[in-house]
Amino acid sequence: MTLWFLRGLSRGVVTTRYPARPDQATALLPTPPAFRPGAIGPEEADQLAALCPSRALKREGAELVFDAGACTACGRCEQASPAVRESGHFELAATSRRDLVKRIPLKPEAGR
Amino acid sequence: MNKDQDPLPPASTRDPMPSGEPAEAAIQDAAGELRHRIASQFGRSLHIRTLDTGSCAVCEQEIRLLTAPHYDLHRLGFFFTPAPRHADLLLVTGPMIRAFDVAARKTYEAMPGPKIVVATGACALGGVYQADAFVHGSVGEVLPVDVWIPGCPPSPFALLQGLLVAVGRLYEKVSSLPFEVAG
Amino acid sequence: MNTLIWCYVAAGGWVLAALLAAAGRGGRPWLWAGCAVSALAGVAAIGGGVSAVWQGSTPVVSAGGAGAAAASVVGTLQLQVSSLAGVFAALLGLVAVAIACYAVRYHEPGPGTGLYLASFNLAFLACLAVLAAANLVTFLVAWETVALLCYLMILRSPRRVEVASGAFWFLALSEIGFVLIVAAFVILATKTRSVELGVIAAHAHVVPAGWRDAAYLLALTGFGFKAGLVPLHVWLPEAHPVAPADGSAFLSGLVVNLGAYGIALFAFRLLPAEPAWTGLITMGAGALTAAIGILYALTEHDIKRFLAFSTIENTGIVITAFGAAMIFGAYGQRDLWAFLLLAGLYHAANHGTYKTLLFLEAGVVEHATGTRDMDRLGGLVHRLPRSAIIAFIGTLGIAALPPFNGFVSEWLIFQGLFQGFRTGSHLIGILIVVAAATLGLTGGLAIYAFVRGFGIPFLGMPRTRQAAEASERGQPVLGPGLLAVCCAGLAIGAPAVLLALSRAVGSVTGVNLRPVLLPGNLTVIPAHTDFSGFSPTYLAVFLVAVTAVPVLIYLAGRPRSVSLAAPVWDGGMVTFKPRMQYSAMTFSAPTRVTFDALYRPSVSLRRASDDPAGRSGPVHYESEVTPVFERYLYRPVIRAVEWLADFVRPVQSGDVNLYLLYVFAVILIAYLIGALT
Amino acid sequence: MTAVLPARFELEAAELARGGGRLADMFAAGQDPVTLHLVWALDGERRYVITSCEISGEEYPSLSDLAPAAFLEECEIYEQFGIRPANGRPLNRVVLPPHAGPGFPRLGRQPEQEPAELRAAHTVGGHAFEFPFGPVRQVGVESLYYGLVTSGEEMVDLYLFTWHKHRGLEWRLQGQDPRAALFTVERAEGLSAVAMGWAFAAAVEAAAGLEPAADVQRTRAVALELERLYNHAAATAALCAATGLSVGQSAAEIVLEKLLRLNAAAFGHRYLFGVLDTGGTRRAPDAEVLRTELPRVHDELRRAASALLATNSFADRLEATGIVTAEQAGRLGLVGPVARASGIAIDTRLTQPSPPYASHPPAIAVRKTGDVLARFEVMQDEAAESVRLIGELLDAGTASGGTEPPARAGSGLGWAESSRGEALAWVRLDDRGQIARARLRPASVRNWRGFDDACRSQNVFTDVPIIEASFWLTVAGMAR
Repeated sequence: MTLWFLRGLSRGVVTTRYPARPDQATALLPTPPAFRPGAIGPEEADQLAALCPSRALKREGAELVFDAGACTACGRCEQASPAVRESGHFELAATSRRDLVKRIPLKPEAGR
Repeated sequence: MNKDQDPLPPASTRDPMPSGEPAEAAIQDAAGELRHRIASQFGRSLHIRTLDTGSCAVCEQEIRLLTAPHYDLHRLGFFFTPAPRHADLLLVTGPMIRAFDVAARKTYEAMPGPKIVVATGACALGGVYQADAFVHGSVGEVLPVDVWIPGCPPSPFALLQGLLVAVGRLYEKVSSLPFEVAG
Repeated sequence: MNTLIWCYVAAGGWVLAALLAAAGRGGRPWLWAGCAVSALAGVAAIGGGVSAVWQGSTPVVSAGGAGAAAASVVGTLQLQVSSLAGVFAALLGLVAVAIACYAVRYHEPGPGTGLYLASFNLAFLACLAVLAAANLVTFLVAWETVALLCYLMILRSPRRVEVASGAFWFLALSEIGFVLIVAAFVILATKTRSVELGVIAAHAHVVPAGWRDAAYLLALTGFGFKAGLVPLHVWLPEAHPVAPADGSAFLSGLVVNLGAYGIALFAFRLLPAEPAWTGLITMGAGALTAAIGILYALTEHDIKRFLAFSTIENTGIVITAFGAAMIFGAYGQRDLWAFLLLAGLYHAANHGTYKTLLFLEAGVVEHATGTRDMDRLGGLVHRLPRSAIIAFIGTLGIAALPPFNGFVSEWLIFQGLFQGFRTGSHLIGILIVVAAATLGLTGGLAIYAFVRGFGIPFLGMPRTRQAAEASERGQPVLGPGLLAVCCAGLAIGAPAVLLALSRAVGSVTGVNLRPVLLPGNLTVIPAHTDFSGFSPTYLAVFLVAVTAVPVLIYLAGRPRSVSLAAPVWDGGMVTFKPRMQYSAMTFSAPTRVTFDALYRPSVSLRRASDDPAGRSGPVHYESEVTPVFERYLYRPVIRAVEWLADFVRPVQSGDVNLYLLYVFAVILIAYLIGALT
Repeated sequence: MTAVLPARFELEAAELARGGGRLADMFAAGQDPVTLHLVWALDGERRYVITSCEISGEEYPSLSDLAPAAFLEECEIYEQFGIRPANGRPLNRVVLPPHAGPGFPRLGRQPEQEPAELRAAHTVGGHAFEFPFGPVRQVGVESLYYGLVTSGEEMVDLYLFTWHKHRGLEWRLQGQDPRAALFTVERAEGLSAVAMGWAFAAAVEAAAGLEPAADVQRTRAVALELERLYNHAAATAALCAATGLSVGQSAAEIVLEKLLRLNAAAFGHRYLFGVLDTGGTRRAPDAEVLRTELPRVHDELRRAASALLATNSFADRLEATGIVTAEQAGRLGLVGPVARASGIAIDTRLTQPSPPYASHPPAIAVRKTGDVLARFEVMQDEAAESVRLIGELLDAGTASGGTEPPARAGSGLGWAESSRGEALAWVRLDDRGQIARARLRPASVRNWRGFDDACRSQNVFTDVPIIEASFWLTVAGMAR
């Protein structure tokens, strides 16, 4: 046991200070996408929705509905569209399932 | 082996999650009130029982890591307990397999009130699996969920934040996040 | 009122009861009448015992007057209830009352029952005669009668082969014991030229030491067969299960105690000045018996065999106390000598009460469920609530837990043994403490064994349909209930009991323990004021009060807390099954592993999963304990006897002429001897 | 892939078994007639052979008699397709839950009204009792039901209910596009996402007749070895937890967390989800981070392991616990560290090498004793070997990207050596390139069947958690 005691002393503290202080290890985590409003056209939105493996994206009229709860941050949509980028949000706990559902306005139809 | 376990009762018939607005709202109010009671009662010492309803074993790994030196859940006053009798919070992973209805309900009913249910991971939130003969598709179908933690898997940081939100020691942010980027 | 009159009343009552039972051929009203008379006779016996204890030994009375007694030594019937015997007489009365109350409901009316109860009442009578015997002829005749009547009782349902064999074990071993007892008596009688116990006791000092010790050891062995000293105990686990419930209750509650009485008779009344080493042998035998008894009890799942082994353990404790007393006596510690005798008697009485109770309840369980196998019972506390409560009291008593009686007497015995250092000899002191330690182990294992013995049948889930559908309608309750009350009374009323016992012991040993033992105010101070003291009465009151506290707290806290009813947490299984609870044998598995040198368990295992494909399925696991003494001690003896019998057979050819020749030869020889002398 | 006539089916199998063939997997496909597929691993000849046979009617010649390893597959095939071995011995319930009625989705036809004697009943007789454990077990472990039959001290028998977590993945995959299906396959057994994903992707590529570029294959291998590393670290932590040595657990968990962060830094995901793609990989590793960090982290693991072996309270619990003999391992077809710890040197990286392992062969660790300690040592040696391999592979160059497999009919087998052992996948694509039938066989499917034997070999029931940790299997992989 003395062996383990000394090992522990020599290692020092590794514990994160989160939530008191931010932890830079969170920078490594994959995070859900964020969308540039009004930059995605309807058919591109449909493509994105079709691309999403966890059905987190769907188009409702002129809005792209993004369900952050269903999103697995796989990054497929970010690869597919320049208007989608990693959001960097990892603190996503919600007290209501509906708070995780986001609506992003799409690019208005051309020629209207 | 079927001799050993009785056929399970039919799955609960609550309508899927994001719909059903008024009932939803009522549940949320109740949940909020409950969270305040909990924060006042044991905001600094809370015992957690986990429940795997069909996860792919990765959420479990992340939950185990919560007690690892890097995260050390105990410093925040959270403790894991194997007995639901002593548990205040139920941490549920997986898409809620129908073969697991009985076990899930029993575990929930074995917990003394006030109790919190936290759904963990994209499966539990209805992401990966659609409802079908095998799974309900979301924990919300069977248990009254108070806090939802997205992610596949939710990292220990996300879990910490979720737990702190569940006991009202952090305010949840996501409702104010637009998931929109400028430029 | 005179002791002997009580005893005459009791004797008459039992004779009458026997006649009623026999004459009525077991008709319902006759049954009732017989049992009522028998119970009243029991009450009379209690009175006789108590008065003998209180007033000291009665004078010797001879049937046919003192003259006749002087005239022919051998032929007369001489009676005297010594205060030592009084203790056992009172116990006899109690057991008789309880059994009478029990038997009237337990037995179906019928001719078999009539004869059975007749022999039963005669057995009571014979026991009383043993206790009241003043000369050895009376004693031996009565003793033999007890053995024969018990044999008949065990043979209640002789069609089953194990009944016959169990009864035979009992009879064979009692006969061997009888021969040894006769030998012991003959030695004393020839050396003291008297057959009267009183005279023998008075002239014991003239007997040469060697003969004295020989006589004592013969008596110890002879009575040891009845008392169940290891390795002479084998008849108990064979005979008890096959006898009817009240029969085995009688065997354990009284007949075994008669063996203890016999040993006490020799050790304290007839040969009070035995050297220390005989005491050591006695104590060692007692301690060994106690430990072995309880260890075997832990491996039994037949309730009655289990109780039989626990009987062996309890007599072991009594004999240990007697042995230690003899040692102290030999070292001149007369206070401790008397005190340990007293403690031993107390424990004998306690054992008589709760063991009778437990056997009677075992009978109730067997009647209600049709099995004695613990592993086929379970959950009976819901089906047989009354029996459960009564059995629980008996269990607390036998597990020596306060506030019940087993605790008091075992505590006294321990206190006595802890005085070992007062012998002055270090070796002896150490040996006595070792015996105390053995009894400590025994006590611990006894609690373990009776947690099992009560918990497996009465608690948990029913393991079979019979257990689930058991009902106690029409089951006897009065007899066991009476004994349960006595279990409490013997503990709470301990000061009174000790007062009486100290008088009895005083008249045997001439030591007046009272001033030391009972300084008043209900406290008991065993042995020495500077050592320890306690009050069973206050303890009982205190414990009851303590149990009230949580109830009060619950009642006080009730309005503030809401209670949530949820099923037992079973890990989320769909159904919880009876096979998922500890069984009698698995509960005691740790001891089987620890003491396997003694048990030599043999395991047989059948499991579907041994199939090469790793298919899982049914499992059957048996772990049987080797009966060491039967196999390695008795079986060779039996073989030897059979071998000898082969040589004797020609003598008994069955040819009448040959037998006539024998008769002629005998007469001739007798005549020649007569002529020559 | 050779088709066999029903007449010669049993003969063929017997021949292969006698010729040292290892029955790696057995599954059924199609409906009336159902086709049985047997995957034989010819470890000597460094290849797999698939024999298939059309079964008409209810029964087929029992294979578990000549290759006992086939038993659980026979049970599964009965539950899914309703055909059963002809030997009439009772079967166990493997995947489908007891309430799976007529309307329940199956891969094939549902079984007819099943004969009562077809299910082995679990009854406990004599002086033993069943210690029920689960399905809701300790904190932070997967749901699983043990029936622990014990005489009070020692284990008499143990059986498992693994169907609680069956999610019907193979049923889900039918009709999906392989590329999208990979997302689900990764989540079949999350702790071996790369191995399972690689096996599946390789199967699809074999079916489509596609050969990914070497550097892409090396990327996959790097991910696979990283996965092996973190799994062995996690197993070490679990062993410490099972033996109650919390200091050792902390040490191992620190390494584990560092490895996971390294995964995230190198591939963008702590558990390497989303690395693979059919026909290639989605991401390439950050070689620099790996080169600098990995040796340091592994050194920490190595020192932790040596300190553990120097701690008696740990090492003594491992020695002679949960022994799996070579005979058992071979008979039940165990794979991975469990098999290697009992002296069976099978490792698909060596015995059925696919690129890049053909050019970067690993040195595999083997022990003879087959107890928990042997498994622990094998894992530590493998971890060291993985670090060496990663170095080699990075030097040889890695890349992401790949080519979309062409949409054409075909079938193929793919495999990868996960940290638990040989992971297999088999797919049949219809002419639109969609999945007609996909078979996933993670290593857990194989090794759970050795678990109860390991527990039964003269252990007391407090050893079970230790043995489970040393197997380091997932229920998700078994039930999928």
